[in-house]
Amino acid sequence: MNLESMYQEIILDHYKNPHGRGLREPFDAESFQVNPTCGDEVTLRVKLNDGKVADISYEGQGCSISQASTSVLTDLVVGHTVEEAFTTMDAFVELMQGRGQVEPDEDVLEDGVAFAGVAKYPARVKCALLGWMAFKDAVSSAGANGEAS
Amino acid sequence: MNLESMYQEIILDHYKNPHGRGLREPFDAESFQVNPTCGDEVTLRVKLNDGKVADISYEGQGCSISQASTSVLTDLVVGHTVEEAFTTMDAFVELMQGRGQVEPDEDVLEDGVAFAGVAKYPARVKCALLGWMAFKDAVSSAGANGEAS
Amino acid sequence: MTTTAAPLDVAALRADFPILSRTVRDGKPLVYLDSGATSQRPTQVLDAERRFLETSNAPVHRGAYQLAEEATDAYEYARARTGEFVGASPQELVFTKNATEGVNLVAYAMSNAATAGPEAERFVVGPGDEIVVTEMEHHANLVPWQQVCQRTGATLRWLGLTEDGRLDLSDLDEVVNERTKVVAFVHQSNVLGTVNPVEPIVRRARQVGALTVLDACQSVPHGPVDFRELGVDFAVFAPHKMLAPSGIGVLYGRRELLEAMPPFLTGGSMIELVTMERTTFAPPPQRFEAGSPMTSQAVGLGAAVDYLTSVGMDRVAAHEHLLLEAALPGLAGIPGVRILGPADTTDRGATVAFAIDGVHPHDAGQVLDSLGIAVRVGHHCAWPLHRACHVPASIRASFYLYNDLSEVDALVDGVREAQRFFGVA
Amino acid sequence: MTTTAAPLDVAALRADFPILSRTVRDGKPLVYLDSGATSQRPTQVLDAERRFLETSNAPVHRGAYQLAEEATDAYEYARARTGEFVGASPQELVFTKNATEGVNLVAYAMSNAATAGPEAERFVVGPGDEIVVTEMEHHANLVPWQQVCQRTGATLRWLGLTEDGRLDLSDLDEVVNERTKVVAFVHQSNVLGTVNPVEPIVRRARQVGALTVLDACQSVPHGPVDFRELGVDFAVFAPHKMLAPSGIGVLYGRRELLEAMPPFLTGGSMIELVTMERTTFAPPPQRFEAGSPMTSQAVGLGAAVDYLTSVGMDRVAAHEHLLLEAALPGLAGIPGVRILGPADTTDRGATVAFAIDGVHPHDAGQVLDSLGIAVRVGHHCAWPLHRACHVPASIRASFYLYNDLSEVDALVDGVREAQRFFGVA
Ligand SMILES: Cc1ncc(COP(=O)(O)O)c(C=O)c1O
Ligand SMILES: Cc1ncc(COP(=O)(O)O)c(C=O)c1O
Repeated sequence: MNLESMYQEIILDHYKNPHGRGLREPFDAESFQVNPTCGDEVTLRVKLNDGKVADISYEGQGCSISQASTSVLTDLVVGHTVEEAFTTMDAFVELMQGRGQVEPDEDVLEDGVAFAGVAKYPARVKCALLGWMAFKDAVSSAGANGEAS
Repeated sequence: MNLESMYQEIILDHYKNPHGRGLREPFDAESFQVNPTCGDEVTLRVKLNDGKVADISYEGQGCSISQASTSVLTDLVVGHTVEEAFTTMDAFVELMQGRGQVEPDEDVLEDGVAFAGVAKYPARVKCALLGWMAFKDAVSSAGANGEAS
Repeated sequence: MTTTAAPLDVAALRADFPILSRTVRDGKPLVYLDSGATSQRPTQVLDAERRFLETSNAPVHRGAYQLAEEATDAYEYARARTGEFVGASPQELVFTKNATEGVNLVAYAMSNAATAGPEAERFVVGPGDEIVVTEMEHHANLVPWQQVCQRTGATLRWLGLTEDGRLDLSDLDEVVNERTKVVAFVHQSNVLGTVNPVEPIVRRARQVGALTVLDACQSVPHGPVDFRELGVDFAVFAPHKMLAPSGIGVLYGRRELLEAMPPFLTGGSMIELVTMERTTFAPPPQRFEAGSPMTSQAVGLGAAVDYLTSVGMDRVAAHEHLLLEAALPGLAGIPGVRILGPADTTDRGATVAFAIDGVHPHDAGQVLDSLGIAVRVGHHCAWPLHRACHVPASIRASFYLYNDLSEVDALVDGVREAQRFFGVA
Repeated sequence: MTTTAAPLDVAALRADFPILSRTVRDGKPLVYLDSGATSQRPTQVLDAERRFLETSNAPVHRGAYQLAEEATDAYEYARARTGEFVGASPQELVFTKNATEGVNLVAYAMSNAATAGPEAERFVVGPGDEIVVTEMEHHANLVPWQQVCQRTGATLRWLGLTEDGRLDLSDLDEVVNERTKVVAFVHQSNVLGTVNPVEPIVRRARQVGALTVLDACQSVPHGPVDFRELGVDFAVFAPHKMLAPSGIGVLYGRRELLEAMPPFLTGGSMIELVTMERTTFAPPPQRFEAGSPMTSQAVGLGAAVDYLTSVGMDRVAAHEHLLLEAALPGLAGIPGVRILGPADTTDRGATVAFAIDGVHPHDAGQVLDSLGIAVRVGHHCAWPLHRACHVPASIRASFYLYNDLSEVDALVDGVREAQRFFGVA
């Protein structure tokens, strides 16, 4: 097994220097997600503005994969419309659940393509998706909250 | 398999012409026993007198083995002291649970020795003991009832 | 009943079942007619389980190393395959230890619902509510409902039988009414062979907002069954009756119901968050699979599904129908033999229970056993049904894909021999 | 701890376990250190189960023909052998699907007792009553008790941990008091390795009339255990952790308790008399074994007991102690590694959980996996325990009779490699 195929430099960089970390105000909705097998958790807030993701802030504890993928998430969705963000999310989820059979599109996923190697390890897929599930959940609550802006 | 080793003539005779069958008065205690796997059942009454088994009467439905063994039971215990009856019962139970390895004592068990072949068929042992369990239970209730005489 | 499917090559198929070539009772070839109780397993199933244990055995859904990945994949593949087999998505199938646990799971979820919070409210039953079963249920689909009633104060009611051993639906609209919370009924009777009409019962249950629970233990092994198409809310079946290992059962539940249902067994692997004070639970099916699962048994189930699929369930059903068409008249034609259940072969599986005048079932079974023929004697876990048929017990022959017509003949001859031995013929 | 027993010939013994000779991740020899989750099975166990299925498979306690006799004998032989192994009579052992079901069985019997008639009264719990567990329980011996409390209004209390990972018994007399109905506690922690003193807890529980439930999942596989001698009222253990098949668990209950206890799962094979209106129940252990049992799995368990007995549980314990005496200082000696649980090897099993500063357990596990080393990462179904140890998760290596010292070395080297890979050493 090639450890480096999972732990690409990009992942380790995001792990060591996560983007957008910390919980910030204002926010429209917050989601707490946990991985029940290992106890990893993330609390993630979204601030929407005019149909766009204005800010994402988060706090949590977890392995390099979950931390790095949440960091990549912020790069990929902040500043984009919710619709665009969800398209990106779908692509990322598809990549992660593809068992290493899905060819990632770098134009869509940017640094997210580094997670292609993780997809070969089904037990780690949940780690990679933890932050994304929180994002999805928070956006849907924000929608329900009437997208206060 | 030798069917005749289980269904000895003596057993078939008792089955066709059971001794002491029918429920009679007076009695000190009655026991209802059932074999949960096949639904066979027996209702058995004992009348004790002066430490002796004065009468046994019974009614029930069941296979040849359970019917015949209850018939043999009445022959073996009526007229004997409760203590003697329990000694006989112990010998019969030992024979039945002996998997065909116990040599029956004809002096003690009389017609009961015919059940030696049944002991080789564990699923039928419960049939052979059904009436005896009712007897044991009824005598113990009769004891509890203060052996009204 | 499809009768156009190519007939089974039973001789070839029997070679897959090592136990069928053994002899019993001083050299008599085994005639195994008790598949209704448990089926035999083909080499393909035994091999699949062993291969798993020799190469990929590991904790499922808990480990992150290679073996654990393989084990988890094998377990979930089995769930997915089994789902396809019965028309269910994987999330709708819960692995239990047997079908009995499946019924209990639903029954307990209902009595637990009272203290399980608002989401579970639709499952609450109590005084004034009614639970409906039928008089032909296996104890597994009767006693758990009696117990729910005992725990909650609800009332048990039931549909009775017609003279010819079918469900009496004449009072369906009365028995299943606005007070009814659950209708639990058997798809194919394990004694009478009767195949019950699912559609009118489901329709009536829906009208009154009652949940339906189908006991499919005797239908899934013997022909094509699609739970989604049948429209039931829950169903259970027993893998060990369909060539798969013992120690595993399957509960089907419609997704939205499983999602709202409170847990039953609790412990590891079914949780979301645990503190000393409080626990929240995982989504289904994990919520209902507490503790270490029956891993290799699931793998064996997957292999059994593959085996049956490659034979073809249409052909299995057609073959069994052929056996039934020989067994029913064969037995009914013997003077003194009384068949329990429908006298004709429509909507009827290849399970034939009967009584012999003057020969107790236990004694008849003993004679058959001495001839190498394994049948079940007793009440077959359906005591109320026997009471309704006015017999204390019966003899039951249940056929499966590996039985052939010569075994039907052996049975019929054996019954005559029992009559002869006990002097009633 | 007997250290005089002749040492195990591990190399010879490993030959009995086919899976141990496989490789993983591009040819790395498998180093299996997750036996605390599930053990591997020797050929002797696989063969016993297969032999049974190829010759004697049939319904247990239901059939009267030869196969059924053989199957019933095999099943009950396994119960008797298992009973001897843990100091129990056969009637005191109930086969469940896993240890988790065993705990649930007792827990549900208690919440069912309220509606189960006068015999069951001693099991009733309600508001004002207390149930005591410990902070080091596996979820299997925690969540079911939380649920009893939720169902009945009783209160859950617990014994805490000392700084060095042992049970804090300083407030035993306060926590276990006149209101206590049950004290449920683990014999050996599946995370810390701590072996808890049973005697003082049982003594205190008896003083106040509380029932004791021992989680022996991590003790029975690893050394001699005698339930009668320990004096507990109930105990559970998990055959799949002791070389036996998955899909079977064991509950021990003192005879007079099982006899008075109401049933849990209901259905076939556990009844005495059934009518549509009412059911009475069989004596134990049958009362608690509803439905078709895990027949071949019980046979496999019997074979596992035979295997372990022939090795000798004293020798198993001594061997594992040897591994512990290498693993504990080996890991503790690595800078940045923190051991959870006792730092010394007294009253401690060969399970070592640890955390590595700066390397998340999942990541460490991945590095170990890449080296062929299978360990468990996460909270190991003991989340509150991890919280009490102030770590979200840990890495756990659990050893068994087939592990050797070279595997301890591989683990220690692997941990250093993980530190190197993540740049913390
Ligand atoms: C201490 C302890 N208790 C309970 C269990 C649960 O056992 P099972 O998963 O077999 O039900 C385990 C293992 O998972 C354990 O280690
Ligand atoms: C109709 C029916 N329902 C339920 C069951 C119970 O299945 P199991 O014993 O596998 O739980 C059986 C078989 O025993 C059955 O035939």
